[in-house]
Amino acid sequence: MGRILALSDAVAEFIRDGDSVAMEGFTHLIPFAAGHEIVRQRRKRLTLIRMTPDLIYDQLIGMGCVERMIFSWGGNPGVGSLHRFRDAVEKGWPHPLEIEERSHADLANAYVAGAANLPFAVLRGYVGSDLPKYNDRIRFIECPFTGEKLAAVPSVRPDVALIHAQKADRKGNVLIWGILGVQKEAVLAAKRAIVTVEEIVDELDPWPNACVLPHWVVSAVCHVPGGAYPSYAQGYYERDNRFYQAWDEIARSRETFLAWMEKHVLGTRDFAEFRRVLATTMGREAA
Amino acid sequence: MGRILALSDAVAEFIRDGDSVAMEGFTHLIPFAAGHEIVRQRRKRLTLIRMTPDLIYDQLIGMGCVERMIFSWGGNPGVGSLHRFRDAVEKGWPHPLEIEERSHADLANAYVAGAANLPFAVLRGYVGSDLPKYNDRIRFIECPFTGEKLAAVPSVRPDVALIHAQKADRKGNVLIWGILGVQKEAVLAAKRAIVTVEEIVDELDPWPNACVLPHWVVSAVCHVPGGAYPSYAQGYYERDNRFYQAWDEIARSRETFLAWMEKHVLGTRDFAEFRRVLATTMGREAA
Amino acid sequence: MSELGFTPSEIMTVAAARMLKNGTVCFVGIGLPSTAANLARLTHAPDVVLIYESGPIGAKPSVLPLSIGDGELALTADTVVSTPEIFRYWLQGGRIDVGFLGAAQIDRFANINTTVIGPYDKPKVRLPGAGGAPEIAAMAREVLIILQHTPRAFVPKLDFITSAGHLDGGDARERAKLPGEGPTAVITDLGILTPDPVTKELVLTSIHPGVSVEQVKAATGWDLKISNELRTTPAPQPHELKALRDLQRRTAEAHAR
Amino acid sequence: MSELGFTPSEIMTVAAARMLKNGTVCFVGIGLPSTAANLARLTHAPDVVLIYESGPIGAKPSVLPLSIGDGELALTADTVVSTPEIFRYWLQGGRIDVGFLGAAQIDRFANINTTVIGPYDKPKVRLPGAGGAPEIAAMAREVLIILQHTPRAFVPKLDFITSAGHLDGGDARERAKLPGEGPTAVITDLGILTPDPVTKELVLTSIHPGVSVEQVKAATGWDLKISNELRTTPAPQPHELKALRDLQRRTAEAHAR
Repeated sequence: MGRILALSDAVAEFIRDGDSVAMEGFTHLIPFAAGHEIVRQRRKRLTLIRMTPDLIYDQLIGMGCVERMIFSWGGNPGVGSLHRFRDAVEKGWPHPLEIEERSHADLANAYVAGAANLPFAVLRGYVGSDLPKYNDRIRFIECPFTGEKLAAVPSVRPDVALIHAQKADRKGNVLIWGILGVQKEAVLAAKRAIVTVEEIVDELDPWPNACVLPHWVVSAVCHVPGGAYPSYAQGYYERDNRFYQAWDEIARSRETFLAWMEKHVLGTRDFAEFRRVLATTMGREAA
Repeated sequence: MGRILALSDAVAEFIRDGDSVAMEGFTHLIPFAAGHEIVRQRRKRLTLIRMTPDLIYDQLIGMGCVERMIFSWGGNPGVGSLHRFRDAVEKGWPHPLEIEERSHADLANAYVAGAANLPFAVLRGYVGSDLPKYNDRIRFIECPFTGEKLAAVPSVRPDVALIHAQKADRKGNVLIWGILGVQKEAVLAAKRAIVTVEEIVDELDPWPNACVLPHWVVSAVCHVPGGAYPSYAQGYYERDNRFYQAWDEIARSRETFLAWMEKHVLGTRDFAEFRRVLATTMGREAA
Repeated sequence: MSELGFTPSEIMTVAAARMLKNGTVCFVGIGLPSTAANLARLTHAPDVVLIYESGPIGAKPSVLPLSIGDGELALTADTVVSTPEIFRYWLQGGRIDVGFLGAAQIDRFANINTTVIGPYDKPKVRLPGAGGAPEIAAMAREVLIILQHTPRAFVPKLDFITSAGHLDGGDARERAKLPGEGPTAVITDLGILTPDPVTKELVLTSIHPGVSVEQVKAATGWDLKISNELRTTPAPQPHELKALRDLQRRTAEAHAR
Repeated sequence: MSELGFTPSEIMTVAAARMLKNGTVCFVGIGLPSTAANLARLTHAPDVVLIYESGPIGAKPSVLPLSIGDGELALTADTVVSTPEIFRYWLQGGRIDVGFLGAAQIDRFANINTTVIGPYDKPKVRLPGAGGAPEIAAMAREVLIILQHTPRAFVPKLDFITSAGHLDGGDARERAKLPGEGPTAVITDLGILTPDPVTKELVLTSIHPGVSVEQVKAATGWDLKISNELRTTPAPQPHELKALRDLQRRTAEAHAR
């Protein structure tokens, strides 16, 4: 457990066609590099799980890797729609996308239940909302003490969790800080977990009660500096808001999207090369 | 909210006869000073809640403040029995003590459910144990998705939570670190909360993702240096294991117990005076 | 800019900001709600507590976040907890005074749609989805909604109720056992709508300077009720406009980097 | 000290320590289990991961904790999480290889009583109670139990089953859907008992040097079965004894302060 691997090897070893995959990151620490590697390795029929599917899920959907998505908010934060997601849901391109839609409170609780090895979570949720009408996996139970009606939702138990973090040590212990999202829960709820990190250090030196994932709950740690770009890694680099804005144009049509993916992801060997190619593109556009 | 008060004023204002009170602290940061103040103010008919009732609950029980106790492990850690607790349960002295007994996993989950404003918690627990035979508030429910049988327990919602922490700022924001136990959950599950602290500072300066309780979830913050003694406060002082060992003798008989409480607690005005008197006693014994 | 010295969007933001009292604990949606909540913090409500669903508690950003989890929120917060904790201990825990939401569509009872336009299984427009809104709308002691006033947004019937406002009105929330009071105001670029105390139908109770009642009615997809005591929204004060424009300028500069 | 060069308590601790493999994730009870687990860490199993219910994960104390939440545990741990998280994500989450428990009383199927002696409502002796044991005994992949071998502890029938061992034997755990394998060894100051693979009744499979089978039988409150292949526990090695005694000396010094 906690082996230090190249990202391409980790994806090859731990992610299979048909897997359910949770790539978490709440704006912060989104595992873009890992998502690109899944595209490069042409995984198929994935069930993607995520509270806030954003650009990387848009890319995976548009490239035909995804059969089903469990989510609670799918958009380009602060910019607008995810055009590839919408195209898949509205027009079935490149193929129909099955969706299981829930709320943030539901999915957050469902990850907690998964990490806690429970089959379901209980929450005060969904009262007055139409979501339960369209998702029969949102049910209601009674409190055995008070008789109150509460929502019950199935826990999230992905085959694979994929997250990005700031640091790991050479044993594979991982340190995360800042906006934590549901990353810890995603890793603990999953059967396998791949963590890309900004740096690998001799000593983690965590502060008291830091969010540390011990090496023995992680399948692989991959050193991918900048691996959350265009999202951000607190203490390392900021969010590239310009890229999020640019994505709106890129993803709006199937053609520009495919051309962009071909050039930047399929046409590059790894994330470092992607960053070099992208720098040229973005530089030219800015000029 | 988060008013900075003298401990005696906070106890006078926020703790009433008949209240349910959770004084938490898992070995670390046990609110002894606050417990003594409850004894001094002669509160009656309390329901005490705690995962690990130890010396301070022994004192409260022996002084007749307690009608009922909800707990999961009642002992003098590393030393032996709580003699006043045993005397109350076995012999009804100073009066009978009603007990509601649960497991650590149960109570930990019950505090979480309380903090989350849920009426009950679900856990994988109690299978094969006799505890559910003697506590009808341990029930079993079925997962609405898998049909699995799981334990359901009522959440903990105390009238008052009492904890000790390392630091507060002048607004009443509280910082805790080291072994956190269930203190955050106890405060968030309770209607009112009193926090005693080692020091009050201008700036908390917490590290990333530190355990901070904002001033607006706390009723009162009281400056009581050493207020966790003979337990410990990480970064301030160590556990006085000698006192825990000495307590075994003090509490063994009703007479020595009452004499000790009379001299050290009822006979002192506050925790600072208690510490001065105790230093004389312990010094004499050591000599 | 109109001859009034402020834009419709500015008075909307200022009017919304004014509704947050100092010390209020506010669960903030991204976009317009975040702008208004931070304007409140930078003007009359310095001790408003801003909570974002990504985890920051007590965030004090000097530039507006583009997304709900920008680093600025974490760096300026009193603390940052996990997203599950935000939803479990803080929102569901009943610690939120005001839930501040945006909306794609709203109906006369302030129910919100952010899910689909058209049938769910064959949507005309697929919107982002629920996010935190259903439980914010349920659990916060009260809810403020801020959005642009257009007939496409203010519709007679929602294709999908994502988050409960006053459901079908009257005591429907109580009957559904929704803990919070629900929407207490809808702030738009034309005026302020508040629910009738009994029927809970939205009523235009304040109109922004320079806007006509006909204009508001035309922008509303149902026959909007107008209050007998309709007042005019006080114009933004110079210090409010300065604080808002400074904030937006800093934000634009930061996001262009 | 006997002429053997070690005490019964020492061989008990050493024998228990040897059962922990390097890298094992061990949920450690206070007292004897903690001593044995730390001895393993200081001898053959430097990478054993010790988890205490108070919150430390990967604790590496240089002196033994008197209590389950001593500062030494927090200061030497890889991280410290809340107590609810320990029970929810780590124990119930199925992350524990070995649960290491003590016991006040045990029966022939390694069920444990730490609650009462006598009737529950009118106890002769009120014991501390369950603590974390019921769920450790249920959820850990396997359970080791360490306690002094006396007729008062090894009883034919428990007044109260606090934590499930093999219940009434055979496939009872499976039928009850208990996730873990249950107790795989009971280590005492006289020998080692392991459950029969089929009946799950405890059998004496190893006897400490200098101890007679009669002695063990006399210390057991039921008719203890003796393995046909009874072996003698290898005596503690000098490096094991040195590590244990150093640990206990450091501990005594620290706790006398």
